[in-house]
This record gives sequence, C-alpha cells and structure tokens, in this order.
Amino acid sequence: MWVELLLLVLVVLVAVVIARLGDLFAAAMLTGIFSLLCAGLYTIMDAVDVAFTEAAVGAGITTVLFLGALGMTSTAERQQRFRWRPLLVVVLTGGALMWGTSDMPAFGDPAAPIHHHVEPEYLEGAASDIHVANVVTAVLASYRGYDTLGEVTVVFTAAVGVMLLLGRAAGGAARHWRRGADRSLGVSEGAAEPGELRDAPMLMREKPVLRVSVRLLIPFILLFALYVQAHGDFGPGGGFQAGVIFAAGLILFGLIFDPQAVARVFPPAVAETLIAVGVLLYGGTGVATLLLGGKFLDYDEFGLASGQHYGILAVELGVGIAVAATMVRLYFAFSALHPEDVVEPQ
Amino acid sequence: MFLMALLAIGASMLLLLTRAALGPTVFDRLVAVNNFGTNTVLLIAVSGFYTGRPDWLDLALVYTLVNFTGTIAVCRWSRFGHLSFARPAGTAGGAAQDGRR
Amino acid sequence: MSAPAMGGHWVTWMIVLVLLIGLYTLIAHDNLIKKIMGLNIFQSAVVLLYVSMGTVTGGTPPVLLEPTAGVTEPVLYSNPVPHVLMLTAIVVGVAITALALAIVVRIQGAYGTIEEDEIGAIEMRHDEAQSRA
Amino acid sequence: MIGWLLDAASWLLLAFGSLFCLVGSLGVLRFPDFYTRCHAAGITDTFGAVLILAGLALQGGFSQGVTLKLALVCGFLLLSSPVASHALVKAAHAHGVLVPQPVPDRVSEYPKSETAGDHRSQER
Repeated sequence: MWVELLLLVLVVLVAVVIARLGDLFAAAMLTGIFSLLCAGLYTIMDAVDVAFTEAAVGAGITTVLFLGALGMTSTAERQQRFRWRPLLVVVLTGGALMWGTSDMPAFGDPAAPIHHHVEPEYLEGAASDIHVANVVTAVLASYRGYDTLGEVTVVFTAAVGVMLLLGRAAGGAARHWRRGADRSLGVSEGAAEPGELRDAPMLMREKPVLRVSVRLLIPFILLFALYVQAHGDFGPGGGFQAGVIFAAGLILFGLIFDPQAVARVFPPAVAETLIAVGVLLYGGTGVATLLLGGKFLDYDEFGLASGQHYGILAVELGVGIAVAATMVRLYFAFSALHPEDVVEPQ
Repeated sequence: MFLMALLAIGASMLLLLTRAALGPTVFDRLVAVNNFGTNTVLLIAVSGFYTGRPDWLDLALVYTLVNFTGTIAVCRWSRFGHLSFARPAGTAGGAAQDGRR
Repeated sequence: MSAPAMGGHWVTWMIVLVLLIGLYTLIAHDNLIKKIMGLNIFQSAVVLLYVSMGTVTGGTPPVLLEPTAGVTEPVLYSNPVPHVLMLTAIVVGVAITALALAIVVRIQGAYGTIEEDEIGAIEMRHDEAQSRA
Repeated sequence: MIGWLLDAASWLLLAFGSLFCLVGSLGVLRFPDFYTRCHAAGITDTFGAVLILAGLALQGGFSQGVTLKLALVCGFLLLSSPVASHALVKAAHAHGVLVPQPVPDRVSEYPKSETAGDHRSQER
C-alpha cells in the first residue's frame, strides 16, 4: 500500500512539473518519466501486460514523437497567465468525480461487482477452453477479439491520417518546417549560440562508442521483440508489445545512424504495405473462420484441440505486424523523411 | 526487506525528480531522467519479488532498452534540433529546410 | 495506521487529482503541444483508474499458475478485463497523440505559430480583411 | 543452514544496493555542476543496480530462468547506461556546458551558488 501511495505522489508531482514547465523540450523529457512511473504503478497493481505496453510505448515512442513534432514547430511556450475559468471547471469536475467515486467499492475489494460479472468465466475458460495461461491474451485475442480488431483498425486509421498530414500529400509544407533554430537548452550564454555547436557537428554515427554498442544491442532488441510476440500465451507479451519493441529497435538504429539508414532496410513503402497486411491478417482470420462454417473469429473451427492456439497466433501476428509498421511509419513521418528522400548508398 | 528496498528506490526517485524539475540546463534534467529510468528498472525487478511472482523480469528488460532509446533520442535532438537526417560535418542541417526536391 | 484505513478511496482520489491536472493543462494552456501533453496525462489517469479497479487485495497478476500438489485453495487473480481494455487503449492513445501532433505541425506550417490565441487573432484579421474586400 | 546464509547475503546486497541508489540520487540532486552530477548518476547505474540485482538473484534461487533474466537485465544496464552517459556528456560539451574553473580541493571552498548555469555569470 505504501509503495502505491509513494508512486502516486510521484505521479502527481511529475504531472504538476510537466504542466508548469515553459520549456517544451524539457516537458517532453518528463513525459518519459511520467509514463515510466505509471508503468511502475501498473506493475504494482498486478497489470503486468498494461505495464509492458506502457513501458514500450510511453518512454520510447511517445518521447520520439514529441521530439519530432518539436523539431518542426517550436520549443518555447509563451508565458501562460493564470486563468480562473478553467480552474473553476476543473474544480467542479473534481468535486463531481470525488462525489461520484465515493460510492465505488474500496480499492482492492474482492467483493466489488466488477469481479463477479464476466471475469470468473474468463478465468475458468482460459484454462479449460482456450488453454492459454495468460488470461489477458485469452480475453484480448479470443473472447474480445472484435474489440481488438476495432483497436487495430483505429491504429491503422491514425497511421493513414498522419501519412496524409505529413507525408507525400503534404507537398511543399515540408519545406517551411522550422529546423529548431530556437533551441532553448537552458545552457546560459556561453560558447555556443543557440543552434550553433562549439565543436564541429560530429554526427552520432561517427562516434565509435555509440556505433559499436548500438550495433551490439539492436539484434538483441529485435530478437527480444520476437520472443515477446511468441511468449504472449504464457506470460506478459503479445502483438501490441512486440510490435512496439520491434519498432523501438529500428528507431534506435535510426537515431544513431539516420532515418535513411532505417529506410534502406525497411522502406516507408514496405511499412505502409505492412500496416495494411497486419490488419488484413487479423480480419482474414475472421473470414477464414466464417468460410470454415463457424462464426467470425471463432477459432474453434481450426480444430478443437489447438484451434484456439492457431487463431490467437495468427491474430497476434497481425497485430504485431500492424503495430510495428505503424510505429516505424510514424517515426518516418516525424523525422521529416519522405519516400522520395530515400537514396541508395553510393 | 523488499519493501525497504522499494521505498529506498522511491525516495531516490523523489530526489531525481527534484533535479529534473529544477534543471537548470536540459542536460541536468536528462541526467536525472536517465537515472530515473535505471531506478524504475530496479523498482520493477524488486516489486516482482515483493509480490511473490518474480517472472516479470521481461518488463525490466524492456525498460532498460526503451530508456536507452529515449536518452539517445534526446541527445540527438539536442544536437540537431530535429530528428531528421543530418548532413556530414560542415553542412549541418536537416532535410526539411533546404528545399531539396 | 495502515493506508487502507483512510477510507479505501485514496487511490481513486489521487488518480482523480492526476486527471484534474491533465484537464487543466488541456483547457487552460494556449500552446497546442502543451495541450497534447495534458491530454496524455489525462489519458494515463483514466488508464490508472481502470487498472486500479481491477486490482484485488492479495491477488496476483492474471497469468494462471501451474496447479501445485497439495494446494487446494483457489488462487486469487486480479481482474484481467480492465487490463485488456487499457492495453489496447494505450496503443490507440499513442496513435491519437501522433495524429494530434501531425495536425499541430501542419498548423505551424499554415499559421507560423502553435499558440491558440495567436491563431485566433490571425483568423480574425483574415476574416476582417475578407469582409472588407 | 545454506538457505539461511543465502538469505542473509541477499539481504545485505539489497540493503547496500538501496543505499547506493539513495547516495547516487542525492549526488545528482546536490552536486554543483553537470559533470559531477553525471558522476553521481554512475553510482546508481553500476553499484546500485548490480548489488540489487545480485541480491534478487540470490533470492530467486537458480531456477526458472529468473537468474538468467536478472543477468540479462544487468548486462543490458551495464552496456546501455555508460553509452547513454557518454552520448549525454558529448552533447552537453558540444553545447558549451563547461566545468567550473578552477575546481576547488575542498567542498567548503565551492561557491555558494551551485548550479551549472550560474558559474559563468559569476565569472563576469
């Protein structure tokens, strides 16, 4: 209990700091801390799968996305004056929420209604019908497969939206993007002017320490992603987490070398295709069960003994492919990499 | 004992958070943030043992990797001011502004 | 005094506090990227709320244990349903963040600023010029 | 007997690891400039992490892959955190974060104002 309390206090403090910081670059870094703390809380509260996802998404991908957007806009927030009307709205909302939640069952109460509606069925069914140890995976891919298909479609739609806004169709807009000339790094006036470096701008790929260590790390990250993908039946893991970790490995590669280096092994066009392939694999599994004469996404059609296993495997693979491709494509979009910028090495 | 370790790690998180909030330079914040990540890894590892099911160490592994990625991203950003690709030394700048195309 | 003696709702109320900070950032700040950060905080608070509702005191994560010989008492698992909902919500949340940031980048391209009131002023001037013409 | 010894050793490692974590964080908070703060951060990254993970490994027994995963976490930490510090210090140096000169021998001789950003304004 005390650990939860301590972490919650920390979460509140970080949220306050993020809200008050005028330097958006620093605030973006603190969102990383915020998400790490939340993930810690999820672990303490027994939600290991959620923590897994939050860890992979929050500290890595979200930070990269914010930094990419900051590179194309500006990092300084204008001084924000105090406003009482929003505060009034917030206080009223808070009062309503406190009043409303005071009727809720206490934290951790095993008698709470939420634990007695569908949950016992899921817990029993995961063992007896689906034969999957991780109940979260069983519910995600089998019992509530429709929901997850919807979520994957939402991710797909968001990727299409970002591609339309920042991709080829954005046309000349890219040329007017700022290049972060107003970097406010907080280094008080010293040797370096804003946007100018003291030493010659050595590229990160020219630093042996970074180059070698990252080359060493990346195969393990990708392998680990595949392990997470395959391990989802037995422990925390699955398509969402694996996709994000795989993408994080590629993004790390792109951060040390260039986005172009990633684009040579994983071209934007391939990423775009794979997003669709992932969603189609998920939907296709459902269609396959229909064609076999069953209901949509009823994996028992693949065989009573291990049909659920095959179905979950296919569906999770689709999720993994779609999520990984989406994250990599988002990274391309936010590092201003356009498909025609990809050049072959001489 | 595990609880004590958890609380100690939590206390160090509080100290690091103070540094991250105070700054003054972005790099001071980044040291704190990076170290915060290490502390979170330890927190997750210990909490697995604390709750009696230490099989979630995959999580700690992910944290290590992701924290590293985040730090590198911020370093690169502070170098170039964007995440786009960089030109070799002498022609510093990104893809976006020089109207190539 | 142990923490649960505080009425059993303290976790929920702390989460409500986080939610309110996010809400205030979202509606009171002019900077669009700061607004998105507020949205992120808000979203994390909602996820925390759901996850906290799924927790059972003395429970263990919903990954089934091998039945051990000699133990007949059923194991108490936390509720997996909120976990499933929130797991997908987090990934969808990052997709939404990306979409919002992309829109902000285009706003910067079109207006040269990402402060909401400045954008409003530019729009106002634009409208006046059009109505005069 | 052997179990008791293992327990005691792991508690000792955990206690010292937690202590090092606290000390490292205290250093990050209290040290006067960026580079000394990096130095303090290294305590958590090396001693704190390794001792805590070793203590956990003794608790976990040598089965079920727990120890293997702890070793992996430890290896990744020892690989990634120095590299991250390296990149960080390089970036800071390129941006003109300087070491305050001259570095006093004793802590008591340090200027009272103690932030990295301040030392240059004192020189003026």
